[in-house]
Amino acid sequence: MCRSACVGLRAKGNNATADFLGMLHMTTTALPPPPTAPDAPAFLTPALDNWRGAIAAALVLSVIAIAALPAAAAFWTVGALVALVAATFVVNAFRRHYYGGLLVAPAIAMLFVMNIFPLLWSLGLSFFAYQSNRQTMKFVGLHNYIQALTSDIKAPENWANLQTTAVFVVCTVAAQMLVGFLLALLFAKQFPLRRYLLILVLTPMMLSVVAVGVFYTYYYDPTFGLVSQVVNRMCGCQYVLMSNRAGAIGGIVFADAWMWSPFVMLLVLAGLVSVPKYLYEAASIDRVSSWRSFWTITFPYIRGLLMLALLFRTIEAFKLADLVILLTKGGNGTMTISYHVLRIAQEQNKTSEGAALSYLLLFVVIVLTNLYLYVANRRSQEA
Amino acid sequence: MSTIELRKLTKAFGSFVAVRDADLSVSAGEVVCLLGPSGCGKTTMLRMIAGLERATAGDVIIGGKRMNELPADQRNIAMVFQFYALYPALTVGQNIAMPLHYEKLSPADSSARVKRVADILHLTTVLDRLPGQISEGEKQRVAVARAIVRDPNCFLFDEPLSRLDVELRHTMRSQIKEVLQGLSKATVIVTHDQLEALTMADRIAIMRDGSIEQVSTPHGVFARPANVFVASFIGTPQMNLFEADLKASAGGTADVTFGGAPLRLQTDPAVGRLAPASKVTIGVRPRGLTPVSLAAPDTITTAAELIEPMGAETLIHVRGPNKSDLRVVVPREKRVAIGEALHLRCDPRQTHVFDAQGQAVRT
Amino acid sequence: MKWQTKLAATASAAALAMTMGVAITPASAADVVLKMAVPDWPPTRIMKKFFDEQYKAPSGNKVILDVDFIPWPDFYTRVNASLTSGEKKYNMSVADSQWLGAFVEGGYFRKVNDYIDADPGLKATMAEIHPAFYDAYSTYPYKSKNIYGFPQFPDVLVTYGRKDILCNDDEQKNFKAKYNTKLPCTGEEMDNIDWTLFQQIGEFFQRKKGDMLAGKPADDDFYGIAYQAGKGYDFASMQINGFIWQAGGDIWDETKAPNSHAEGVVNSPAAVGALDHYLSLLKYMPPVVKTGTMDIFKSDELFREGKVAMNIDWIGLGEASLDPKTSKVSDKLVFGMTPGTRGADGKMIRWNNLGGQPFVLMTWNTDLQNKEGMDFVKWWLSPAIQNEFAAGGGQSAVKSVYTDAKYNSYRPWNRAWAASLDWQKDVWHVPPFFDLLTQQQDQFDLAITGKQDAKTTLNNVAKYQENLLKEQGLIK
Amino acid sequence: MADIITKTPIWEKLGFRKASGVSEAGWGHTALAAIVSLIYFFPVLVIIITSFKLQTDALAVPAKLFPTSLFGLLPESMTFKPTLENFTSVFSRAFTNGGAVENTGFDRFFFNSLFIAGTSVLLALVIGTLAAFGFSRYPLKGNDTYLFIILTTRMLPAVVVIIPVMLMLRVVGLSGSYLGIILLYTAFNLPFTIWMMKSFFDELSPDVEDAARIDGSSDRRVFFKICLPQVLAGLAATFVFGIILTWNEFLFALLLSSVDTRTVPVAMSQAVSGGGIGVLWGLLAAIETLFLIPVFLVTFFMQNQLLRGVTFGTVKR
Repeated sequence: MCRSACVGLRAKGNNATADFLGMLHMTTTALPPPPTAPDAPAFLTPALDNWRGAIAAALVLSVIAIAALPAAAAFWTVGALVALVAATFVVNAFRRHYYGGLLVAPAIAMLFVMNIFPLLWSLGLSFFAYQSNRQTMKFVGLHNYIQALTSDIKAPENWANLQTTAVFVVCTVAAQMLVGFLLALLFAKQFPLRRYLLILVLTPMMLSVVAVGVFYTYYYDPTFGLVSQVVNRMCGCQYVLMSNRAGAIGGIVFADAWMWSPFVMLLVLAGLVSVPKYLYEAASIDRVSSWRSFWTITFPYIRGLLMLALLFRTIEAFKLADLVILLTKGGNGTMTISYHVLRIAQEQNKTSEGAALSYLLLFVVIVLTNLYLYVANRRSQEA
Repeated sequence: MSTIELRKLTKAFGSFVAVRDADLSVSAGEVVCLLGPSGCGKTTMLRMIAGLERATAGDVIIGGKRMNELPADQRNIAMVFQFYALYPALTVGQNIAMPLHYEKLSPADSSARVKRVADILHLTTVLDRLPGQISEGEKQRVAVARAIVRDPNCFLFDEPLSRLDVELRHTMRSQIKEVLQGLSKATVIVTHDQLEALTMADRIAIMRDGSIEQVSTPHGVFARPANVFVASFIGTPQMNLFEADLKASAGGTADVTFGGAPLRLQTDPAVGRLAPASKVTIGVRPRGLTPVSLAAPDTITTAAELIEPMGAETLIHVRGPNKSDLRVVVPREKRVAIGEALHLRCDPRQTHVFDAQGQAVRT
Repeated sequence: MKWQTKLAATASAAALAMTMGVAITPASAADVVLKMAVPDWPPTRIMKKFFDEQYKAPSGNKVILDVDFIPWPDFYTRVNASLTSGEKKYNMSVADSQWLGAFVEGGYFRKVNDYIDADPGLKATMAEIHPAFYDAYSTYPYKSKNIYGFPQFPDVLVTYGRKDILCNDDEQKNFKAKYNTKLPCTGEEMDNIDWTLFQQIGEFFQRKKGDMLAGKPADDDFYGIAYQAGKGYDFASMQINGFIWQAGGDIWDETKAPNSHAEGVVNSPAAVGALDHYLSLLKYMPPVVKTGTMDIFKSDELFREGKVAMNIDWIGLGEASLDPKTSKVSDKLVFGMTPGTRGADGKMIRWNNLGGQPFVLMTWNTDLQNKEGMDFVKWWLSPAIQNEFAAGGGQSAVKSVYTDAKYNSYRPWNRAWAASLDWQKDVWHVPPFFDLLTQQQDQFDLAITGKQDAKTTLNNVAKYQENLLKEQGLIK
Repeated sequence: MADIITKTPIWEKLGFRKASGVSEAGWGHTALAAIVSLIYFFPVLVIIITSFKLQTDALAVPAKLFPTSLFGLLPESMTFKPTLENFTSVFSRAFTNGGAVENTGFDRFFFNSLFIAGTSVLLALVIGTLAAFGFSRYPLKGNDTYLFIILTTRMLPAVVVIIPVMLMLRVVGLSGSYLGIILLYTAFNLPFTIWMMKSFFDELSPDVEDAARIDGSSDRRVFFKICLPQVLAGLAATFVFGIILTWNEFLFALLLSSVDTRTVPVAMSQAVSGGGIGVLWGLLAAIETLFLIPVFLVTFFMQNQLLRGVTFGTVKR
């Protein structure tokens, strides 16, 4: 029984991703190896579980189909071949008792069809000059990427939008983490009516983004808005929140943080209530100060969740576009890179350019995520 | 001054009373075990002493000071939890050092203290490991180490040995006892294992349904149980208890009817104060019954039903009058066949009479 | 077995429901279905209603107009995605006039010259459409002979006014005293407003809460004028174009491509002056203008809530002002043409950007669908239906309809309608229309929120347009 | 042997002193939490209040926040007369000035939202639970890397995948159908479903399963009879979490739904544009209020399971 040893070994690996997951205490339970199975069929045997053969055959046939058949027929042919290969995998797994593979297969298939395949498609598209409203396509290699990074018209705009996005990411994630954390502390006790008050705080994230955006324009409106009315009453002046960049960013950050702090709160609270009570009792007997007991007992319990919340919210913050569209239309220096991509790919139909920019953005996100995982992991190993 | 005194301590959770009017005092250097079946309120009582629960009524006095209102961290006590409550994110060494932060020792002093208790408890080799990486026995010792690393008013142990296997339990028992003897602090240990209580305690408080039934030395609770509950709870094999009608009693001799058959017993003279014809419960330890060859007025006539060799001795289950089950322990040499008639004589020193209310009748 | 049974039951129920969803009852073989994407608002709702109640296909086929009412904010996104993904879902669609190029070049919108040539009646109807709208809605390239679209809801900008404020005796007297001009009060007087007078009205009616307004203390801050100055879609451009044309400047002229340029035209001194003029009026408008979000809806909302005396907006938004449920000023309305620029000779120079939407047919329709579609167009543009449409709150660009005397009685703003038609122009229809527009809107927004001056703004716009148009091969 | 004992949370099995850091607090804390919660809830409250207002009341300055004057306690300018008109307008109203009252289709849209969100979350739960069990009990080489890749599928802006997805659905004839959008949402929900459910399976004591196997249970029986019943709370938590995230999805719903399969967030724009005249505040608020009710109730009744479930396996219990 090597369970904890296995986990320990893996957690000491160098791969940051695996370490992160190890840090999250993702334990895996190994089963004894399955009973002996029939040997795999030889490469050239036409058996239904000969997946190697199937892949080779499918590759060859696909290339022929794409070259020879009209687009629609080729699509179906390739689709059928992919299905065949998948079928051989399943049959193979079944015959050799790879239950893990069988269990995971539907999910992988679903993700492949609905997520990974479209992603690869648009990755391919990013190497072409293609505008979706004009049905011509030309291979241009890295042109779209180079343009996005060096063109003297596009590059500065992309760079400025990325900087604005960075401001949003930092502000809104910081605000969400802080507010979510404080709210979680508030609710990490058992008190009368807790159930009813907690749901009130959770409500904002259940609202539709459209309604939130539209209603925040109403709250911020200089004439009709509640915020302006209150401030006008207090200062006797004309208060226009969104009239400058700081105000506009602040307004959007406030709305976004208001909506998503409950998400952070939910995760942190889940961590807080799972700290065993007897640890706090031991700490109070040992006369540990509350500050110290927070860092030595509470924090280790919620650290994984805080990081997860940070990761989720950072990814989402990079995608921030809807509230910007609804509140400022990107005006007053609030244009984010995601909204920019949306405009390019959706409004202006520059599909391949949008795809290229998206992949550059994905690259930034992945680099940042891995950097963050690396740092998080280092910290967790030190502790 | 390291003493604990409880006065009329009561704890109620809603309508359920977990501890009722408990009186107990533990003097410096004394080890008192709270012993009782599950749910008898012993852990609640310990948590009230620790300050983890607030008493509904009564007083907790530690070191001569009333502590009712003080939270746990201001009572200056040390406690070992049932599940050890080791801080999972800290190493063994950091765990042990945790209570020392309050005393603001220099790092050198602090590590010296940790080193010393680690030596005592043989933990030196695991100081850098995390609690998840050490064995149960080591965890137990870490928990004890964390308690003794400082100089508290008193020690509290909550079922300290319950998660260890039999062998480990045995060694830990003596280790803990050894450690405690050198400290001269008031110590309270909660346990449901009478062997643990009998071996470790200076005195034992036996609890049932929230009340303390008897407080006495290990010898006291065994030899002079205060009531039927204590008599039945302490001692293995369990004491034989049977109901009888008292006919007459005078000068340490009592005539009773047990299942229709008359029986003459040597008892405590105090039995004479009981009204004649009252119901009593007679308790005789299994080792206090001796088979004799002939029936006599002072013997009980029974038949052997089940024989369990226990090594040095043999436990025999016998069928007595009125279909009662009795247990007899005889020396190994004594051979008994199943179905054989046995005439049992009661050893007066191991015979107890309890009145109709279950209280022992003694001078 | 309990678990598995439940699972199987749930799965089969879900599958059944899905199959039902997939099998949306198809029309029977003899029917012709025209699937049409339209924005969800009264003009299209009325069209659908008329069709269902009155339309009988001359061919005798049973024609079903299957209308997908899409809320305005998502209309473009939805239609664009549907077209460009190759979904081929719609047979007809309402489009903005500017979208023509973008979707004609990609082969989505069908050229309908063949059908029109084959039908003299329809040809005559087309000739009846006011040339400004015919050019903007039907032709691509702009003002060429290729016909693609037909007016669904033709629209122009008009000035909305508050009678109770403008005609108040005190206000009239004070205005006269201050500017030595009559404060316009009737529709005819409003027709004659130039930008100078418009500015004076803006300056005159800046009232704080509690100041006297039309003989009563104002219950909230009050402003004289408003027009669109929003960053969204085309909101600022539609107004600024009018200013530029009136000042003798121009936007990039697609009809003269490939020899026309953006550089030197878009940022000509006249254009810069016009933009400056436009910006100079913003300070008299409600404070929301400072945020760059005062679009046509916001200024209309402010007007309906009684916060401004005069608002320049599309006729298409007018119905809400008339409805007491959505308007506090429903009984105090007066309408006039939009302001012009007074030339040196004292004559008014007028230009404006037209609005509204055409509708088009798609290239993948069957011949039968196209034929039924064209019959539907012919019916729609027939004077009787156009009259009924106008009476129900629509507008008509068909001459025999809008010149009819009863036309003006349909709605209070119709008086200003026919008079405005002759001086309407449209923005670009070229395929990269959205590139041109978004960049220009971004730049205008910077100017409106006070981050850069008019000259920089138009220089940036010109530079970008010149570059883009060259890149796309539209100019040399 | 020792480490097996460490992994078994005895206190939970014994059923007493449950692992819980929740300490007791009194009414004083309730008061504090109530103040904070109400301030936090205030913007939602305004939306709910607005749903009872007519358009002109909704935009009144100063804002009218109270539906009653409390027997003359509040000035007239701060009160409005509540009306249910917005709620009836959600389902049927006249689209043209003075026109006939028509069905808005919102009954269908609400059904669509419920059906699509419910089905796709359940489907993701079925597929995701199987996969989570696979990942948990039959770890592959580089297991964690696969899990991470699954998570990264949510990092890209949605706009990148939408065009290929639309094309694909059109090719297989599913565009605008329930099945198409449900499959997409299922894929959308799968990553965190797998993550959450895996954490629950990881938490289970393997001893019980081993015992069941020794007693002769098949793998399938172990899964259905031993494992699933133990993670019911986890299934509930994952369900609620999925519902919260799916309920409001906008972009995919906009582009993939037809008239018959349109969901409420998309149809909500009816009130945002108000038929081309700008926002109909009362109507929008009424739609949002109605739209909030189902997910609010689900979350309310399952909040304890939700709190237990969203730890994503980061906390050892």
